[in-house]
Amino acid sequence: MSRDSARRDSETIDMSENLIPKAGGDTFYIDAIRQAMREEMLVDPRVFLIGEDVGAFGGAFKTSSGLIDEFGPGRVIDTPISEVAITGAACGAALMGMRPIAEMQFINFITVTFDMLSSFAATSRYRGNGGCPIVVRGPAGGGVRGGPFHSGNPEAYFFNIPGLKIVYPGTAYDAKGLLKAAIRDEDPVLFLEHKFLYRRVKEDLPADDFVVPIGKAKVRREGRDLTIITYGAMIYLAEEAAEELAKDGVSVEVLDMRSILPFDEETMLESVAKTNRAIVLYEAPLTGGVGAEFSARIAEKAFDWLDAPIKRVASLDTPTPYAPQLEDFHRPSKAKLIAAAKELLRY
Amino acid sequence: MSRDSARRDSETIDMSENLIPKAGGDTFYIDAIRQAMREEMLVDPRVFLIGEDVGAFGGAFKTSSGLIDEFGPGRVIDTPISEVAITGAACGAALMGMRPIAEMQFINFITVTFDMLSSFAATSRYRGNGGCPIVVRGPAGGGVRGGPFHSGNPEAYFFNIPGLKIVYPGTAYDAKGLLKAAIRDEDPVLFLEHKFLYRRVKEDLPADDFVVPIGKAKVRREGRDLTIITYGAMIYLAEEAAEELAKDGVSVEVLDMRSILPFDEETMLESVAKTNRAIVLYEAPLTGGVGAEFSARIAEKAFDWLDAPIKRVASLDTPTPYAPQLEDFHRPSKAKLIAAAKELLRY
Amino acid sequence: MTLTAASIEAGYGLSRERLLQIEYHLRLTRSLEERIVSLFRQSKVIGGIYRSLGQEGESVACATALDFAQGDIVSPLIRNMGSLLVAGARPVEILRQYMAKGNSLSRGRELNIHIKDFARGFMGPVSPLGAMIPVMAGVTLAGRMQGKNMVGMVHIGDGGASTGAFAEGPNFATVMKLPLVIVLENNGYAYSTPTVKQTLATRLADRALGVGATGETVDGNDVLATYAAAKRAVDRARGGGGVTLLEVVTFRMKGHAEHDNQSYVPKELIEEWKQKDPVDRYERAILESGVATADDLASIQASVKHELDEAVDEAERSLAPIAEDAARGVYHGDGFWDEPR
Amino acid sequence: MTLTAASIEAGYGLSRERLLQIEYHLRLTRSLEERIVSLFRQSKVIGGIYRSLGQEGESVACATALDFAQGDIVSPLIRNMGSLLVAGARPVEILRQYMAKGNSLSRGRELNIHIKDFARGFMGPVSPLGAMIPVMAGVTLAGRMQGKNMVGMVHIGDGGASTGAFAEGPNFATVMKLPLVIVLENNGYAYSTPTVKQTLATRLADRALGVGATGETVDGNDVLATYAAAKRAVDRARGGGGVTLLEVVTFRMKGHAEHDNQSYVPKELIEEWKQKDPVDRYERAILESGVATADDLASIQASVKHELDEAVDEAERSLAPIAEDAARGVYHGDGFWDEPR
Ligand SMILES: Cc1ncc(C[n+]2csc(CCOP(=O)(O)OP(=O)(O)O)c2C)c(N)n1
Ligand SMILES: Cc1ncc(C[n+]2csc(CCOP(=O)(O)OP(=O)(O)O)c2C)c(N)n1
Ligand SMILES: [Mg+2]
Ligand SMILES: [Mg+2]
Repeated sequence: MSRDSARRDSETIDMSENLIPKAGGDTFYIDAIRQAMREEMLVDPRVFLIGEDVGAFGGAFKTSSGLIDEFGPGRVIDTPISEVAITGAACGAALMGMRPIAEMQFINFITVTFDMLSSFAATSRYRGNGGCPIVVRGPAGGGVRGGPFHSGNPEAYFFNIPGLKIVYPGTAYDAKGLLKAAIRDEDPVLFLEHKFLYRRVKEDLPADDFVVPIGKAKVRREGRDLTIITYGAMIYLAEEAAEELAKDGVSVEVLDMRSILPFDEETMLESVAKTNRAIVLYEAPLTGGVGAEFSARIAEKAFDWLDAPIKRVASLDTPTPYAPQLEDFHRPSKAKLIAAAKELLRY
Repeated sequence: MSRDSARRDSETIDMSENLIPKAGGDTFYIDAIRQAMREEMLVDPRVFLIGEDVGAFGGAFKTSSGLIDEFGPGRVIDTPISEVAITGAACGAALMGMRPIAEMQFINFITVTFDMLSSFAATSRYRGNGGCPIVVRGPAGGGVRGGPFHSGNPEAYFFNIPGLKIVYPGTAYDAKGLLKAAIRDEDPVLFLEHKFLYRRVKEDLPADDFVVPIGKAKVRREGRDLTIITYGAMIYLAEEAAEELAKDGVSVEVLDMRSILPFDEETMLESVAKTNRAIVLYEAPLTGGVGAEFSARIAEKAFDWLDAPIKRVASLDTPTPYAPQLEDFHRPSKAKLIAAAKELLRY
Repeated sequence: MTLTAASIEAGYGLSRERLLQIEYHLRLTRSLEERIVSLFRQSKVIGGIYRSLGQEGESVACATALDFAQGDIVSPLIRNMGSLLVAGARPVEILRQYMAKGNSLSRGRELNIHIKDFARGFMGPVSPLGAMIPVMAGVTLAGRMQGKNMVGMVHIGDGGASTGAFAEGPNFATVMKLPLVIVLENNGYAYSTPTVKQTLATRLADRALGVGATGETVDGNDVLATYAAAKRAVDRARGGGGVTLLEVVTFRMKGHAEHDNQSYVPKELIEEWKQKDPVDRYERAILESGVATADDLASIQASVKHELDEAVDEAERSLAPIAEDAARGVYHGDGFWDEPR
Repeated sequence: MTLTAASIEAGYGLSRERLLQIEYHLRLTRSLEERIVSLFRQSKVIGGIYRSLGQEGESVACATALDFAQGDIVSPLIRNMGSLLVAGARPVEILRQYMAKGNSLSRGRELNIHIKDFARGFMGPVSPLGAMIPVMAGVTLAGRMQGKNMVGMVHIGDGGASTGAFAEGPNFATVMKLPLVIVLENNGYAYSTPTVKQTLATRLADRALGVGATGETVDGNDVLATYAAAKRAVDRARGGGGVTLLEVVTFRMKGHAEHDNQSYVPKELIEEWKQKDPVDRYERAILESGVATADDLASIQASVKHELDEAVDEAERSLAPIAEDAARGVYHGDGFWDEPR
């Protein structure tokens, strides 16, 4: 996936760029990730980065650009193409007290090391083998014409595996704050970064150290009539829809979950208790997506507050197709979201 | 896991044996699986079995016992310990028109080949690479004191991967009928067999060829007040609870989903429309289990029929612990199920 | 030793006609890629381009050693466009893939050379490196079960050879004595990673030893030598001699993909390998041996140009996929793949 | 050549004391397993038993080559109980695991030798075979980063060596020049699968070649030879010489697990290997060389018996875990692992 071609295709994506903060902001999402790694490596000698081409090349997306100059090849470690070994070595090092960050060149290839993460990393503490504080991060998400193997949203694959944590930030601030929290966390964290956002969202970040706690959602927009519960790049789609619905006098609350495992049930339920209507929006295919769990929790714990069914808007139940026309149809769209909202509001 | 020890521990399991049909029945669940393989191999020369120790040894659980004598080592193929190669080779053979059955010695080790199944098998047809009709089967499920790595219920890991099918039978009849359907299916099917049931459930099976269609649920017990939606070994727990609740005059419907992907949304919604109350019961950990999807579908599509929240009863969000005391506490129990039912009925 | 047409025929079993065929495939590969680059610059290609410049020789030579009429199947990697062309994929089919057209073999769902047609004898890869080795083991296993006399050939890079999926394949295929040829392309780099940082092995073919397969290393930029080694491996496979791991030593003359200027590759190395260009070397060989004249080469290039002009036209005229089709063809039974496109 | 205490000291660098220590660990391993079998028959053991009968020699010899005081860490497989005992795991700790007691190191959550204590230098495996090779690569990587002079040792079977996880490990560790010793136990079988059906490689140590590591094969039932080979590998690792793949040739004298009567193993093979029993051979060696007397051996056995009597008592007296604890200790922060048990 060349960055240029990703950029070129951006116009066709149903996620209007105007909602994305640009003016004034000076830190791109991707740079926020690099900053988080750099700052943590500066203050904590236990932190290191390991992965394919992360060293002198700075990573396929240049996420770790420059880090090797500052920290040397001993802490920014290029590896063979061996995802099992990369994550396995990260686990071993973590048990020894280090704080490894393992990069997947594309997050899709995390499937190669599914066993290491599910059998070893996730169970380590529970089995008495000690905490295994690794971070596994890599570019996720579609909308970049990456086709079936470079557009993945694998969060649901790992969602039924107790012992792991999963975060999926949608803003530069959250990317930095959650990555710092992940690196400092005592447990294994999958950090999904949305490649579409890498160089498309930016904002001013505080100069001081900050973290975004894992497990805390964020109300991005307050509303009274309906809550859209989402995360990752979909927050922009939700805001866009909210904006449009506002023109019709509909007040939509947009909740960015940010953390998926654990997730902020409380804030989610509170929001639904207020708006009485919920749409769960996510970029992965519908069936078996993590949004199903959000919906199930609401159906169990906020039932009394519900004035309408809980809707979900997600991608089609297919692999991610390559052609722009197909991918756009495959993905959640503003139109689908607004249609779902209107249906609920009529209810 | 020795068979003996599994048997020995059965008393401590919260799944009373008396509900399991014994008298009269002459085909154990495990034998139903062998029969399905044998019969399909007899009528279809494209069908073959491949896996570790499946040949002369007949498999770790003796599921394929005798097959090599009948079909020879050319169709009952022992392999090195290479799950990626086993499933990958199955995929390649399937593309060539064969109908491979790949055995995982324990279903847990399917995690090793997660990439082959998610990236290759699941996407093959959609990508224009041709249908990939493999069956991947292996012993799943807990209650046998298998500990963290021999008790897995991995269905949710694969549930957000369009292109795969997943079935999880709870009876000898369904095991045979679904396995035959899986072998004849034009798409890749994960066939999860519950090792606790292998030699514990048996029934009389029709002498004639039959299949259980993938995607069709079965109402195991009719009821009016509440539906328990479940699958796999949990059907017995559901029936046991239903039996007990019946003593209090509560009429519980027990729905065995049998197929997980695709699943029988229609029958599920119909049942809920009738009973107006639903509990989703499954053996995997709660968060991110496939039951979340069932719940989400009901919350979206049967909302009007619901008189109470949708409850879920599942295992704790932990790996499967080894000690009987711990495993029993970890698993769904009749007590938890009845408590959930009573809560809903009071609603 | 000076080559002559007769000595080549005797030594390699390649007739003049087949030698010119090789030349045609070399030129077709190189030129088709150049066309793709120019379409990319015009924003007509979706996604990235992964060049095989300087490696066309091994792709073409290895695939030429197969006998597609016997049902042989090759599974190329991204830099083996040449194998596909030898197997009979048409340039327009590859162009439609790159341009994500609705009538491409994958109907716009897949990238570049991720295409399959067993009738012609090829299957493109999935992206996760290494996966195709087990898959091709299964293809050859099925072939044997079906009584076919086919051979499988599968490509992997110096980088991809570090994956576990790769590693399981050769052992599995070897112990089952499958008719499989694994071509391990050592082209010096895996993305930015030089082979010396990929492995300390000095000869990648030595991995064969550890699984009991046959290992051989050949100069992948020497088309005739590569053909000969591949032919030995194919014959061995077809004769029941099992798996060969054939290391072809070559060099990736471009960056990993179009956007990568390969700043991490020493200039001298590029210069050095430019001198070893497989197409140049091959052309010199067939000219000097009297197999072909300068006119022959010019006429091959002219016909390649003509063919590609037409292919580009045809590809450009092809329509984009229909959006709604994205929902179809995941499972059997909705008729999607039976409909013409 | 007849061995003498002095020749052993000179040749192997093993003092009489350490030689008797080896004998003690051999007997402790064998006897502890026998106790576990008898507890199993009394239904006091949960789950299966995986015997190392006939393989105790290599476990004990290899672990003895480590220097736990320097921070060395061994990662045994299921049939390497001996390694654990050498590293300092106490028999009662292993018994509590087998009996799923609440005060076992895993607090009843894990099986048999799946226990870890880096302070003493051991980490049991996870069940998926091969996984521990990459993990131990990471352990040694961290050791080097932390400026430790430690060595890692990890065990894998002839069967487990066919996994992709295994394969990635040696290449990765070798190219990073990590101080890792990989002990590949070729014990003839993987469950019911004989090594000849696992791989066509005639010497498993040859896998080292393909990744640039050092490979060596040794008679795993010759305790002194195995010790010497392991010591060379450990010294090489500590000296910066990188990874060794040490193939120890031995034989699994029992079935895969207790319920498996290994009917698939030719009787003669078992008879043949019985003659090569590592404990017998070792005891003959230390008796004949004058290192030990029959009385020494008897007294070692007596003290092993005594130790195990007490360990079994202690394990039997240990309580089962508290059911509610099943919910705890998945993540950091709930205090579970800080509470005493
Ligand atoms: C399992 C896996 N990990 C990472 C990648 C990302 N990736 C794509 S190509 C590539 C480099 C491949 O190098 P090599 O195998 O030497 O082939 P070459 O590009 O030199 O032809 C990488 C790392 C991948 N496709 N699959
Ligand atoms: C990835 C994986 N596949 C399958 C198994 C099931 N299994 C457990 S032990 C075993 C045989 C192991 O043989 P080997 O590695 O030779 O060790 P040995 O039992 O001889 O000590 C198998 C197949 C497993 N644990 N992990
Ligand atoms: Mg390369
Ligand atoms: Mg073995």
